[in-house]
Amino acid sequence: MSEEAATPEVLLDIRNITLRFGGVEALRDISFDIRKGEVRAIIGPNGAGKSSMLNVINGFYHPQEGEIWFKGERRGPLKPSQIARQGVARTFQNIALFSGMTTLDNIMTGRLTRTRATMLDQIIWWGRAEREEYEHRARVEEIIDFLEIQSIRKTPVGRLPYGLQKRVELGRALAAEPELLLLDEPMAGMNVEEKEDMCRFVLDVNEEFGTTIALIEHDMGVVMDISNRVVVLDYGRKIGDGTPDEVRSNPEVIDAYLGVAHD
Amino acid sequence: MSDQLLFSIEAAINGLMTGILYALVALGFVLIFKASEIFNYAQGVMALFAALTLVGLQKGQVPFAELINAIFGTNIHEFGWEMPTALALLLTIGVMVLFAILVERIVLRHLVNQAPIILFMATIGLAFFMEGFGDLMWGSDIKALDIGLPKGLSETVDQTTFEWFGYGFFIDRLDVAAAIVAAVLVTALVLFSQYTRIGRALRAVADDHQAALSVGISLRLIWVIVWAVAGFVALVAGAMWGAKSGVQFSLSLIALKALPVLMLGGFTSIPGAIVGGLIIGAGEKLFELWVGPLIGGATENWFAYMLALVFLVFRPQGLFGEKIIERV
Amino acid sequence: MKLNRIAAVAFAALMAAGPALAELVVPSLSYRTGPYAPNGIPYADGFADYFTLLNERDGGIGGVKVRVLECETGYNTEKGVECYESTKGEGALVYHPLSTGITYQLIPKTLVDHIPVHSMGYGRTSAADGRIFKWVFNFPGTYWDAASIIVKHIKDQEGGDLNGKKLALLYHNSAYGKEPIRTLQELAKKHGYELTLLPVDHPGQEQKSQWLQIRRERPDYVIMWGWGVMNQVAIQEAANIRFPMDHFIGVWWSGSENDVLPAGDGADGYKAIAFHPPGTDAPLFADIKKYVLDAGKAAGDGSHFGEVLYNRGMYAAITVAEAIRTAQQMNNVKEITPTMMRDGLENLVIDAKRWEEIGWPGNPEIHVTCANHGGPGLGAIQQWDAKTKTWSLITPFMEADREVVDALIAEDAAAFAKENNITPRECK
Amino acid sequence: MFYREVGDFKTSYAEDQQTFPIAFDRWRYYVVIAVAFLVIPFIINDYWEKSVLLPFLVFSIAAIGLNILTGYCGQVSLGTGGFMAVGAYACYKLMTGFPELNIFFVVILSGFVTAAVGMVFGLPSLRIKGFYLAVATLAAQFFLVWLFNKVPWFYNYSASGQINAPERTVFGIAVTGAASPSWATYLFCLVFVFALAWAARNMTRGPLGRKWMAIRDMDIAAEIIGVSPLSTKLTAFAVSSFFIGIAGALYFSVWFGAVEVTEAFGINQSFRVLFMVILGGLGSIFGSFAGAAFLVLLPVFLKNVMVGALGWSTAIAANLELVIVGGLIVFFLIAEPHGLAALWRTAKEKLRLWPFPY
Repeated sequence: MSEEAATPEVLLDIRNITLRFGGVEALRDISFDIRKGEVRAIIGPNGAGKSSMLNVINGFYHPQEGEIWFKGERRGPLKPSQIARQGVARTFQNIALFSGMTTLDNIMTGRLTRTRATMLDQIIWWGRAEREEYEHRARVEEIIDFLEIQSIRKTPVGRLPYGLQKRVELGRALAAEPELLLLDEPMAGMNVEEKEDMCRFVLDVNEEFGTTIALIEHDMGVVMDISNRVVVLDYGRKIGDGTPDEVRSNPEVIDAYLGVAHD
Repeated sequence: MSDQLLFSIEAAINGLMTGILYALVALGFVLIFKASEIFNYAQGVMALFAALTLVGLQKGQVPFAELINAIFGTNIHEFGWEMPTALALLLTIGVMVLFAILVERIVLRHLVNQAPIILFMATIGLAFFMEGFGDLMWGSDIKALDIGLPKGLSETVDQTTFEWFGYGFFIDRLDVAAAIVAAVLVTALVLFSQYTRIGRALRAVADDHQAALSVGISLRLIWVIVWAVAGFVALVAGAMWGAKSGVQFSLSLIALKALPVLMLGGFTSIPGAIVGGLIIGAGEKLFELWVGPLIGGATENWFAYMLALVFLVFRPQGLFGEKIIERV
Repeated sequence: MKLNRIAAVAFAALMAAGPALAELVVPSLSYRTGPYAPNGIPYADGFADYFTLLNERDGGIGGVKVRVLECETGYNTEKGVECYESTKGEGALVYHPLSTGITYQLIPKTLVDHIPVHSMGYGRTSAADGRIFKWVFNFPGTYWDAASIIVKHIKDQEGGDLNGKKLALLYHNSAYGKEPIRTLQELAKKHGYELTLLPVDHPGQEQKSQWLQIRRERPDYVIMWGWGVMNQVAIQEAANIRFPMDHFIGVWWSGSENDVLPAGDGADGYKAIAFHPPGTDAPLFADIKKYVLDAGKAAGDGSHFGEVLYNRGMYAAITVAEAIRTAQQMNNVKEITPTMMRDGLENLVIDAKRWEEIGWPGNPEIHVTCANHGGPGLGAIQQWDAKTKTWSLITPFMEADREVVDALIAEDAAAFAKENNITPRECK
Repeated sequence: MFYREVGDFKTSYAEDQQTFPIAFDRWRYYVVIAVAFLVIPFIINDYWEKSVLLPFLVFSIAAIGLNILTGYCGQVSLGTGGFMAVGAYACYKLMTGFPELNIFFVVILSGFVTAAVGMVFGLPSLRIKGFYLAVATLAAQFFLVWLFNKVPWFYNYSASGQINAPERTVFGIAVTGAASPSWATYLFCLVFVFALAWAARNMTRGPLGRKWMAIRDMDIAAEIIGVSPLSTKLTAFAVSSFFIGIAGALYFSVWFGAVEVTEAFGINQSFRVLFMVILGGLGSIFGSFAGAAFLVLLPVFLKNVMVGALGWSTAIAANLELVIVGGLIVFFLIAEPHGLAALWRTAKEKLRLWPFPY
């Protein structure tokens, strides 16, 4: 649990976001910020709009109203791939790995945004493309070591068990060396042991690499343990925002969510 | 009314009639795709095979005569009977059912859960196989097919329209007959799928394979049935086209005419196949009439595909498909 | 033994085929499968049956037996080339490529391999110019001849005046179908008729648009350059719109039993040009029946005997046999080489007397010369009688409009010569 | 026994990522290359050239091209025949328009022209997916063939619409036209095959290949990790069309010398190349070669056996050939849906462990 910095810099600022699908409001007038270097949790019951929020942050959905400020600049309507190149990476609730490729190749895709070799370089291969490939490979091997998945390096990910797939997915996101890492239920469907491992990885990422993390998680124990600040959504509205302790004592949150969760 | 308008109407009506014949072929594709998500490229060859079998039985041809003669040195070609059309039709249906069973036994059963493109390729392999097999069985000669359908200019339409507009419309009576047969066939299919146990099972499978399996419907039986029904549809389509041009190899190429219809109407929608067929039929005739002369004609082979392509770019889910919402 | 043969044929034999043994090898690039099989089968049968007759009745040509080397092309150029390459080493004397595509493939090869090509009534029309196309023959007539003869027939029917008449050309949208366009346009200038072009894309299963247009614009005559299913559908559609069938005239590849039979009575009166007579009304056919069909040695099932395309296959075989005979006489040898065969073709004369001896009188005389590989360029019009299901000639054999056609041939041949740096040879 | 990884330790990433990690495979590869370049040119004859080797080389290029699009990037295309036609007609126009230009560059330029056309027809792939896209590519197939058949400019206003390749030389030796020696045409094509296979291998093993495969496996996730679907799909279409265009140019200029578009580049050609890719193995360069070899050799072999050796009638043989090829396709798909390349891999796995299966 890291201490908050004295004058924390805001990395991402969400201002008055409203997202509609047809007539349904998935998010209504949501505002919160994510500070540099913190672990920010987004919680809420099913259907609260958590995944939609992440989708808005990485540009998969475009909100009808509101503004997003990233690194002190207002962000235009960018495509997800452009946002990824700005330094936002994520994992998915239902694993979205490239099932036909090996673990190594999957994680290497995380480096794609950092490829400088032109197509001609790649065709010729000798020279820049080759050099760059081995630089990426070295970086990816560090991540493989960090996540302790050396033994499955050359296994097609489609054949891996669920827990390992989650880990590979985290590896792919890390390989991009993002400034902001979005984790959508990284521990869902895991047993206690796997959860502990994953918690450790998330904290290590935050501490060792200094990556800012926004995560969605259902397990309240986990959220309270690892996050610096928590934002609570319910039916598309924000009902709470603050440190874990503050949120825990917020009556509206207790009503909507914690009251049923039995901490 | 101006001449141009009259010509256009005439072309459009004829196009609609042709479109029904396209739809008839497309229907076979839809049935199989709906139940098994197999894009059955062999549908066209099935139409040829069915028509060949029908004529062969009718004329009392000896199947595999050439092969038998080559191996045994015999010289047999015909049984020397003329089979009544109705009986020949029934026997042909029997052959198509047998075919469906064999396809399920020999091919589909072993390809469960494969990627769609693998299944698609398997049906192309099947098409090759049947092309050779059909020719071996019945010979490559062109065969005149007469199942007693009317042919040629419809006097009634010609005269009536002449009285009305001073220009007699041309309608082929065979087209009218084909339209009626197609309408009956579609109605029968709809009734079959709505009101019979097997039909309901078919729809259940189309909606959700797992759910269908869990209520105890045998997927294999379903596959045999859809392939048999598609074989029957192929027979009807083959007979209609065969009556026009004689039964010959080129019949199998009508499958290519059905593909844009499928794109337009969607691979899983029976009404889509029909409406798609009508749009393409009328569209290509009008395009050939108005734009064809400006750019050199013979546009019909690609126009249908371009129309479907442009349409899909603006509406990727097809005519009757539901809007696709992408999720992560 | 069998294994040896398989191995031999699959590998070694292909690499270096030995010289032919005491036989005359005539390849037949047939197509008994694929979309054009209904036309390919009778032709191949007729071609093979005539040589069987010669072998059975006369013991071959000049005492040497003929071996017909059949190779299936499926009307496909790739397979045709494979056939050519696999048979050319076996002593093949002359190639009848039987498709425009394959002909165009083989024309340049003749210059290197020195085996003559005879594209009989198809292929590259300007190959009729023997000064430039030394190894290619296309007698007895070209598409341009055919087009001009058809126009002549129409003119005769119209009492000698075509001014202001409307002619439509319904053609297969391919190299073959486009052949007559230039000629018909030239003739239009000369005779003052109006020409409408109606292309039909392969395969031609669906021609409603074209026939609606014909019905609307009511051209006086429709000329057809069709092939395969396109013919059957066109004749059916013509019958459907009640186009006067005797004003509908096809080229010689659009005038066989296959084309008219599916339309039944509707096809009655349909015409097509021919360069040989239809029917079996000649002594030769009795011989074929006696020595080949009844002896059970026919190439096919015998059901095509006497059909237009069967006769055409026979006609082709006759030209080959006669050219071999000519070559044998010229060189005073029995076994000839492809080069001798070329000379035989170039000096081929089949006059009326010879046709009589062959047993098929009524055919126009053939005189091939060094300069003229296109033959007499004669054609007659045949008409279909749906009741008796027979074709019969309704005109004598007529000459093409040499003035127009020869000019076009000279122009096209010169272009080819220029493209390929060929200096026309001198012809005496 | 010598087919082993054991003892073959990798000490650098370069070694770990090389194309043939096992020494024996590397050696076999060198032998194949040596035979192809140094032995075959001396023993080749016309028949092997025109009926076996040139078809194999030309279709290998086309198959690699389509494999990049379909196998690596997951976009099924049935427009191969049409794109080959673009290559062939570009080649013809360049040959006749610039007679001084070396045929080598003509062929490469034809590839670029085809790549541009391919990108145009690749645009709909952003909206249309799966079988719908496959059928949509038929629009390219039919339209392009119609265009080349219809517009006389493309065939230089010749009377018949045929295009003929004039003679062109490389280092003074004819590689097009009827007089070109077999070994020269063979080597000319072989150089292209070698260079293109090498380029394809390099593209597919690096970032570009990963982008393609990412789009293939899950396009949404790919976009979210920073892969732009537009540029990735269009590159795949462009590269694939480049290969196919070169195949078409070689098909026309070197192999055939004269073609007619409706016949040579019809839809059957599209299906044939797709077959090669799928039978050979989607997403495998080696598979493209295997598929091309299989589909080029099998019909020739069957024909020679049935007609040449057994003396059957050509019609029966041709029909049986269809039956056998069709049957084998189905059989292979059942036996190994991932193609000959996967069969080969399985065989190698077994060999690697032999004689001790554990």
